[in-house]
Amino acid sequence: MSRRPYVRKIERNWWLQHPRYVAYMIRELTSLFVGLYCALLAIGLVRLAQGHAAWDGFVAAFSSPPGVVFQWLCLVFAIYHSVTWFALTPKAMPLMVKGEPVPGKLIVGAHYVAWAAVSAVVLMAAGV
Amino acid sequence: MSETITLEVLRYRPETDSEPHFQRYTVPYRDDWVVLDALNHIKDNLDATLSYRWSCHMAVCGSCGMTINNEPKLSCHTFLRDYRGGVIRVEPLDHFPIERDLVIVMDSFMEKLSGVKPWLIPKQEKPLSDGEYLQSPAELNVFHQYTQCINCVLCYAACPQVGLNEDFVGPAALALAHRYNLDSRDGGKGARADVVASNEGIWECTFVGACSQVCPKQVDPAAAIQQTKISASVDWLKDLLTPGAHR
Amino acid sequence: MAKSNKPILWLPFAGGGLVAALITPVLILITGILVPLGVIHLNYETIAAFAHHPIGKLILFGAVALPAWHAAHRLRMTAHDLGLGGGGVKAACYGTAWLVILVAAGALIAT
Amino acid sequence: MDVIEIDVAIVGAGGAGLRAAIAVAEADPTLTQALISKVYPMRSHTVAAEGGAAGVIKDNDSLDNHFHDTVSGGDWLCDQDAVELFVNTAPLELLQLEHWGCPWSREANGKVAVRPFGGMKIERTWYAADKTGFHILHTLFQTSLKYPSIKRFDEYYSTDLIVEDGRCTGVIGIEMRSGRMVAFRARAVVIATGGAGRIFPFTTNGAIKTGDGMAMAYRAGVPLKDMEFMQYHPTGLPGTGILITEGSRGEGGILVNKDGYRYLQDYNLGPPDPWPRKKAMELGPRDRLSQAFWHEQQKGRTIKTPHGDVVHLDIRQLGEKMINERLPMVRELAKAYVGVDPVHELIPVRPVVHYTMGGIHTDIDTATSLPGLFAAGECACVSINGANRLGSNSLAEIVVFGARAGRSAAAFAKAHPKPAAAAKAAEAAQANLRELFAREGGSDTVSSLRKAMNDTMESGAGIYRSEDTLRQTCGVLADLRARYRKIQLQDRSNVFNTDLIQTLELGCMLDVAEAMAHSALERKESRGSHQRLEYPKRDDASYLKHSLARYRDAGPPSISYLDVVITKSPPAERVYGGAAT
Repeated sequence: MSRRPYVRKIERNWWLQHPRYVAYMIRELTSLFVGLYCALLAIGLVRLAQGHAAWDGFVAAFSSPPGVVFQWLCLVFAIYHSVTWFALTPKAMPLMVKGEPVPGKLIVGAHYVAWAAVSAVVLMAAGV
Repeated sequence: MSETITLEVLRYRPETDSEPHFQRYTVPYRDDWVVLDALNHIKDNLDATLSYRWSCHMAVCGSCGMTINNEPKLSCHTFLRDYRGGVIRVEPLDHFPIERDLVIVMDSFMEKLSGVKPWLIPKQEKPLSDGEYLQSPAELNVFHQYTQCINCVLCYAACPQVGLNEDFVGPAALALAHRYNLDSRDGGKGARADVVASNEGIWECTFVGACSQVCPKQVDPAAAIQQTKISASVDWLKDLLTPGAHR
Repeated sequence: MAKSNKPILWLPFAGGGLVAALITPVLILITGILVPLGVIHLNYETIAAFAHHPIGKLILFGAVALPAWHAAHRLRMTAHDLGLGGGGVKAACYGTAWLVILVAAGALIAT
Repeated sequence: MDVIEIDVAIVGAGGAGLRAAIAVAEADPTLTQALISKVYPMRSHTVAAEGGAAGVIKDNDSLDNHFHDTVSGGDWLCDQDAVELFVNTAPLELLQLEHWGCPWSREANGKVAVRPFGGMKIERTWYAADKTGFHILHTLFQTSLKYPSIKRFDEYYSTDLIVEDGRCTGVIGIEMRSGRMVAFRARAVVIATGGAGRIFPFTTNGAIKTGDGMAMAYRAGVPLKDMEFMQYHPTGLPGTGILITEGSRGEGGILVNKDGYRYLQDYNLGPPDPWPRKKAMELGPRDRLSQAFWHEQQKGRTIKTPHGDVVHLDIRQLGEKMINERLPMVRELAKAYVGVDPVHELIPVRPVVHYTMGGIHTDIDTATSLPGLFAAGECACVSINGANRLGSNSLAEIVVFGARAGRSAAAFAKAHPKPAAAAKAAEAAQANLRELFAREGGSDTVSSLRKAMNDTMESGAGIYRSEDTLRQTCGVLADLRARYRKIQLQDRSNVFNTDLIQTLELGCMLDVAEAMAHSALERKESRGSHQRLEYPKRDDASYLKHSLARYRDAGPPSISYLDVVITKSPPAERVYGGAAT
């Protein structure tokens, strides 16, 4: 048999070989920061349960320069997560009205409106 | 001297080559030529031993998918004018074994395609004498986009999950299953779920979205897969709550 | 091929992704910028009162648990993308998520 | 050589071949089948058909109407028993496709929609936007997957029929991926390999349409019928030959010359208004429209471009919404390949070789003169198209006669014993291939011979032909065939050797081209798509007959004639334009 198909193995750094895979990897990496921030919140809840002094200590800790730097990093990735997540919503949840697809921009737009509303409510609740 | 353009084509002849290597060809530059025209020029005038697939030259038969400058494309729909002044690198599609030169082995795709039962499984059989199944334009619109797949497998070449797991059913096949699941005449979703909603089906997808970016027919397999994930999850929940009542 | 139970993992992942997208940035904005700058004060009484209320507990739990699960699931997938697979990675990702979730739940019950 | 024993072998997996395979499976699931194709089924050229498929389904229409349109469209060279069978069966077969999931375009009430088409008195063309062939092919292919008895042999190139004791008992092919030769020993064989448009230089046909099946049958002694009739489609894109569907005129598009004048009114197709109107102007039959172009060109009223003279197709009046809904591919193709957006601009078009009306001579049951061999689709000539096929009849033809071929082959297979070992035929085929591989010293290349063939067919056997041009073409073809016998392979490898395949295809095309040219030379009249400059009139007294070209190994084919079957429509004048409505 003269056939000898050549199999190319995918390389471990495949995600560096095209800009869209790099963008994908960054998107996936947002989860690391979302996760770390969740851990921070969980610690906060523990400190809250432990009483006034513990809570104040927690607030001081996350307001410290390292805490702030860490959270800035988290914020950048969290926003990237939001933007990419919203951008994909029309694909996952397309809407049909009267037999015509609702434009994707409208679905994405609705998510941005929701984002703004949720953020406003949280800010107000936090006392802004 | 008239203008030329250089193509770097990946060659692999299993009877003589131990591994693939690039070969350069210089062809005339024409504004309205596509990469396939350049390959045909090579085949007819420079090197008859170059092998590749093609037929319709109008982006509908799906034969001539290749990797062109790192991008999966139909070579009959990729114009030289977009690469003017540069070198065009032509390789076989990624994630498939190379049979020879630009020809890939398609067996796995053909198996995956038939695996998802891509045919109409009517909700209710009726004889031809009863005429057509009625389907409004709106009902047609729901799945029409997913009927446009030409099986060119560019999406398989673009999808890293296909590369990482050769058993992944993959974008085109899953989109086709979705096409039938959405058809108002069809009742076969449960039958297709065995493959579609298996671990090697939709759940291998991490929504990279590359499949949809390279799709020459705007089928958007990524969308089909995410929608199937949602609907499969709903079905799973229903099964959990009322076991045996569905399917 | 058997039908998969992946929805157990995927549904909270998808829900967590949406929650994280909607709420996590503003939370970080508060704790990472507004509080350190002194624009607002998160005083103990208000927060504790919120955490006492059953609805408050639910909201806080959702804001922590769902994104945590989302993160764990996605990290596991990313590890796979990078060629790191197997039970170890799976245990590390979901185990950490469970830890965060249980700690949050415990703290909220105790509050 | 490997031998595969099978009940029914089907060569070609386009619309007709797939439909035949399904018919065999439904006739008897215990019959084993080999569906053999040189490409994967979904690459077959059915995929490129755009406009639609004709079948009477609406209340304002009748089977008689479809019959008369078809017979007059074919300039009375159709066998009317075959046409009757065809128009009666077409609606059922199209409905069957609907039941298999074909995404036909719909009316608001959910029923299948129809559109007007050239030469048709009433709108009766079912369509799936402007990708009807694509949807039919994929529906058939996907449906075929559910029948376990359909065993596919994708990318097997068939070289020879096996004929023993006057019966066709199989086919020999090359597995392209390995170069291995395989003998399919079958009780019955169906050929469904499509047309031979690639014989001409400027064609809508894909690279695979090289008349392989026609040549295979022809060499096995089966006559090719009506080969002089080659359809030029009036609207191809210059340069590539990409088809712009007749549906674009069916929806209201118009053709204008360089002065913006709707020139068709000068050729017995007018008056131009009101428009759109059935069987008139731009909805005249394809032969007339392509001939009108030729005359405009002679008068210098076409537009010169680097890719030859063109006229303009104007669909702007349809508006963007309608174009996107009904003709999305036309827009996409025009934008990509000629840089024109038909929503705002005129599309340059010119006549382009499109369809082989002639083909393997079959009877109404698709049986050929060789027992055990059946043929359907464009490769066959069951004589429903006559001298000019009406647009949208061929997509209906492939399912009507594809299914019929499947059933005929299944019945034949059940009634006949397993064939004996085909050692002799296998040896001969293998020896031929070995000889080709071993050949040395040839100076011609596949591409140079192919180009010479293309050129001589266009210059000598194009829209208008004459004794002189045809004689010259016949001479050139004889020379090319002689040179072909000495051609040397440039690639002698086994794995996916496309040089080999192209060489074999060229051999097929040269044989079929010779049948075309000699059939055209002998027909001294003008009828439908066959226009002789020195015989401008139809001559029913001498030529209301099918031509039959028979292969002769050395020298040109012999041409004989066969009477046309007339049942209820005596030959009359073809009338289009004002007089037709």
